[in-house]
Amino acid sequence: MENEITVSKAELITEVQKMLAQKAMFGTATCLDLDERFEIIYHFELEQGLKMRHIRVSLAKDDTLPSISNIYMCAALIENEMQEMFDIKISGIALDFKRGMLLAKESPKTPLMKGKE
Amino acid sequence: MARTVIPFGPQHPVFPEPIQLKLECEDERIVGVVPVIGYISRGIEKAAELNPFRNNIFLCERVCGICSFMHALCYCQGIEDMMKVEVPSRARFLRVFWAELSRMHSHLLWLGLLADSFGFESLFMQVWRAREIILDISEMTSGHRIIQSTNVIGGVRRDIDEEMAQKVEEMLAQFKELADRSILPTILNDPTIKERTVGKGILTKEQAELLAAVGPTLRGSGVASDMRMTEYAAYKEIGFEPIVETAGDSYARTLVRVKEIYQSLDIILKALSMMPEGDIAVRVTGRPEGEVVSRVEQPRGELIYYVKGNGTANLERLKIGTPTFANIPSLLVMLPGCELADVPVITLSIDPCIACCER
Amino acid sequence: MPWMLPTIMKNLFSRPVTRRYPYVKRPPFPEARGKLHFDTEKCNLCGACSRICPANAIIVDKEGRTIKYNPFACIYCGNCVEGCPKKAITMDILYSPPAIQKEEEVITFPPSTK
Amino acid sequence: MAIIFIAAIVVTPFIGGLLRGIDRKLTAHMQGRIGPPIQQPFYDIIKLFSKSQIITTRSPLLLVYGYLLFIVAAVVLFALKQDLLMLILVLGVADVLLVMGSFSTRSPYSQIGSNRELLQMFSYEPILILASIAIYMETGSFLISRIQQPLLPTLWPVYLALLIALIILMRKSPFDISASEHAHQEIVRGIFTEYSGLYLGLIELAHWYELVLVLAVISLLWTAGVWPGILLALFSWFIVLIIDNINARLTWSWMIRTSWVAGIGLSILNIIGLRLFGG
Repeated sequence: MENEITVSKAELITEVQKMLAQKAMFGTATCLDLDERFEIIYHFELEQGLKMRHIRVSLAKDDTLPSISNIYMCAALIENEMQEMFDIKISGIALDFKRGMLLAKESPKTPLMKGKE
Repeated sequence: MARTVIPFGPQHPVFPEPIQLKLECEDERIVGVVPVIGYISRGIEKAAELNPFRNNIFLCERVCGICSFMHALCYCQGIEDMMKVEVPSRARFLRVFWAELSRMHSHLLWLGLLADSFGFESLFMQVWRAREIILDISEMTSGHRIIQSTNVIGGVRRDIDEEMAQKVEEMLAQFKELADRSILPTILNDPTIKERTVGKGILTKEQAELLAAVGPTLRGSGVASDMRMTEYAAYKEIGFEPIVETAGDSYARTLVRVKEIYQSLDIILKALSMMPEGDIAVRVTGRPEGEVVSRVEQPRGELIYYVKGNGTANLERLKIGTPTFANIPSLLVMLPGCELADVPVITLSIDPCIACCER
Repeated sequence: MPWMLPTIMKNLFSRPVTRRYPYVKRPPFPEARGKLHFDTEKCNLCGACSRICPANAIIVDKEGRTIKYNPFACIYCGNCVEGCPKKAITMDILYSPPAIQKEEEVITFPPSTK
Repeated sequence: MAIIFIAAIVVTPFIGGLLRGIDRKLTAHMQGRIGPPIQQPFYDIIKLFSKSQIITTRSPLLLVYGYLLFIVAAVVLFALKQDLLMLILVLGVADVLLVMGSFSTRSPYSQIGSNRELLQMFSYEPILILASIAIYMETGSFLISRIQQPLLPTLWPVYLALLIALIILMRKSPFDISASEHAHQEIVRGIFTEYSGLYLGLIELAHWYELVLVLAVISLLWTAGVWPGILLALFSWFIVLIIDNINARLTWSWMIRTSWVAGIGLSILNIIGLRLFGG
């Protein structure tokens, strides 16, 4: 994709802070299950939405992702969704629903993971 | 009265769809709000991975009933982008036609619901009566009142001939006459409507930007951001200027939507008159591979589709980022401090579409 | 306040715009998408409709020479009408009426002449 | 006297129900709809009476009977041409019983609804009391039977104030605060949320009595013969329907402001005027 940068987990927070300094708006985030690791893409919008910037982070399956919701509060919802749909650990979400935002108690756990048809 | 928690929803007459807001009240003033969502989560993103990619159009249309065309458009544009398909220009104009038609009927539906939320029943009936004309146009041109279902990958499925275009113009003139006479003056002037909306649920420009509000919620706060400025479909030829209000309250958001109804009307007429001759679809072969982000402006705001194909008939991943999901944080900022009586108005002023939100 | 007055007065002294629905119905537009009809003359039971149906509402049984069509699963998208190579499927302008039980329709074909 | 007594109890709900039916039909036509048949309120109430009840607490049930009883008592007082002030106080007691009933359920909607119902009472009761004082100053008595001459020429500000009270009592926009007539707003059905079946039917019945009673009080302002008074009442009722359809529903603070400033203000000015120039 255009305007895409790949960063490591440690650099994520500084990159997101740079986006905030540029007055970028948070779009959404996508989580991908690539069998052996997760890939999380944060979509940001610049210039009133005309340009996009994507930040891609690769994450080992047992690793913990720092939450960006302390920088962009609105990211809390999508982080909750990722946490529910995938077996991913995210630390420090501003508003943590503890995997109970979209899924009910009796619904399947982490339904978007591979091999969970 | 001590602090009470009022369970607002999940089944509440104000909300067309189930969502719960736990309102913490002091007397009738809201001091805190916790949203509870997840009542109609259907796992569409998962279903999209199991279907062949062509059938996903019909699945995406059913993410949300009201903006079904936009979902299909966004999906098709994403796949076309990925497969490097050049869509015929007549198809692009037809897409604009139906997209603006669904924007009109979505905004009119919302306007009716807003009127109902402050108890203005005659306005509600009048708005929905005008909306019926738009739905008739939709049924006449696409075969269905709401789920137009005219998108395919590579173009559209139905054409509008000369005679039908004539009829559409007549019906739009009829709509404009009705709206000018009975809806617009009331909304612009009525003091009781202003009493209920002006200054209610203020979202400043800075807040709107930081909380990533989208659509009329964002434009009502003075940010000129509209995905149609990215000139997808035929917006480049037709030309587009976003509508912006600066007050940031419920009335500003109402005005943005009412003006957008009129703007959509103009765009439809322009699209009909500028529509070039030619094919309405190209044949698309092959399978999608790669990843792409596609965005369109839904009636409620920006819709983001992330599509990843892996060279098979099924997609690797389809991520749907919907406007209501993006607008909920703004709602949580608007509500504290308002009166209980204003909760329906403020909640509706972001035009919540819960089915979209939870997918 | 008075801005709605002309409208309601006009409404009060003119005929209502709604219909007495179950008794008076508005005919659908000629292009409306409704229930499917299978032409047993044209159809050669290739099964293309069943493969492209997004709702799995059509099941083609080539051996038994029948088509099972479930109008309650059908989403009236018209995909099969366009995808049929023999143009054997047509759409009614009305969708199937509500029923107490969800019943499938079974369309039986005459035995093959070949 | 016994005949008047029985007629007041039996005939009043029929008039009230009929008015409600015509109300719904007219409102529907104003909105471009066909609307239900005129006898629909009677169908509704018969159906409500035959429905099974879902009861949250027992105490409101007795209070509902009390509410109905006091309103019927007020109607009888009117029919027997008794004291106007007494009638208004009896009406007030009835409303207090309704509020107490809703307060005793634990539902937040019904509690907020009854809070607002109290505010409504504070809005329309002073108007009614001041109106009866103004009538007293004109006729020299609180007795309804003493009203002989048309009062409207001197009491028109009081009539305007009574219109405000009528909108509040008919629970129409913009003063549809405590019950939200169509149950589409923030407090669902407000004060009536926790009632169902028979008890909701009884409340509806009480409303019919109340509607006729308030219209009758308005008709007192023109008692030169029977018809002018009735026409005046029906005219006021139609005006309320129009006001309902051209206004949004407003908040309780707005209601208090309007009814106190405009309603009470007009009545007091009227009384002062009578004191200075008339009497």
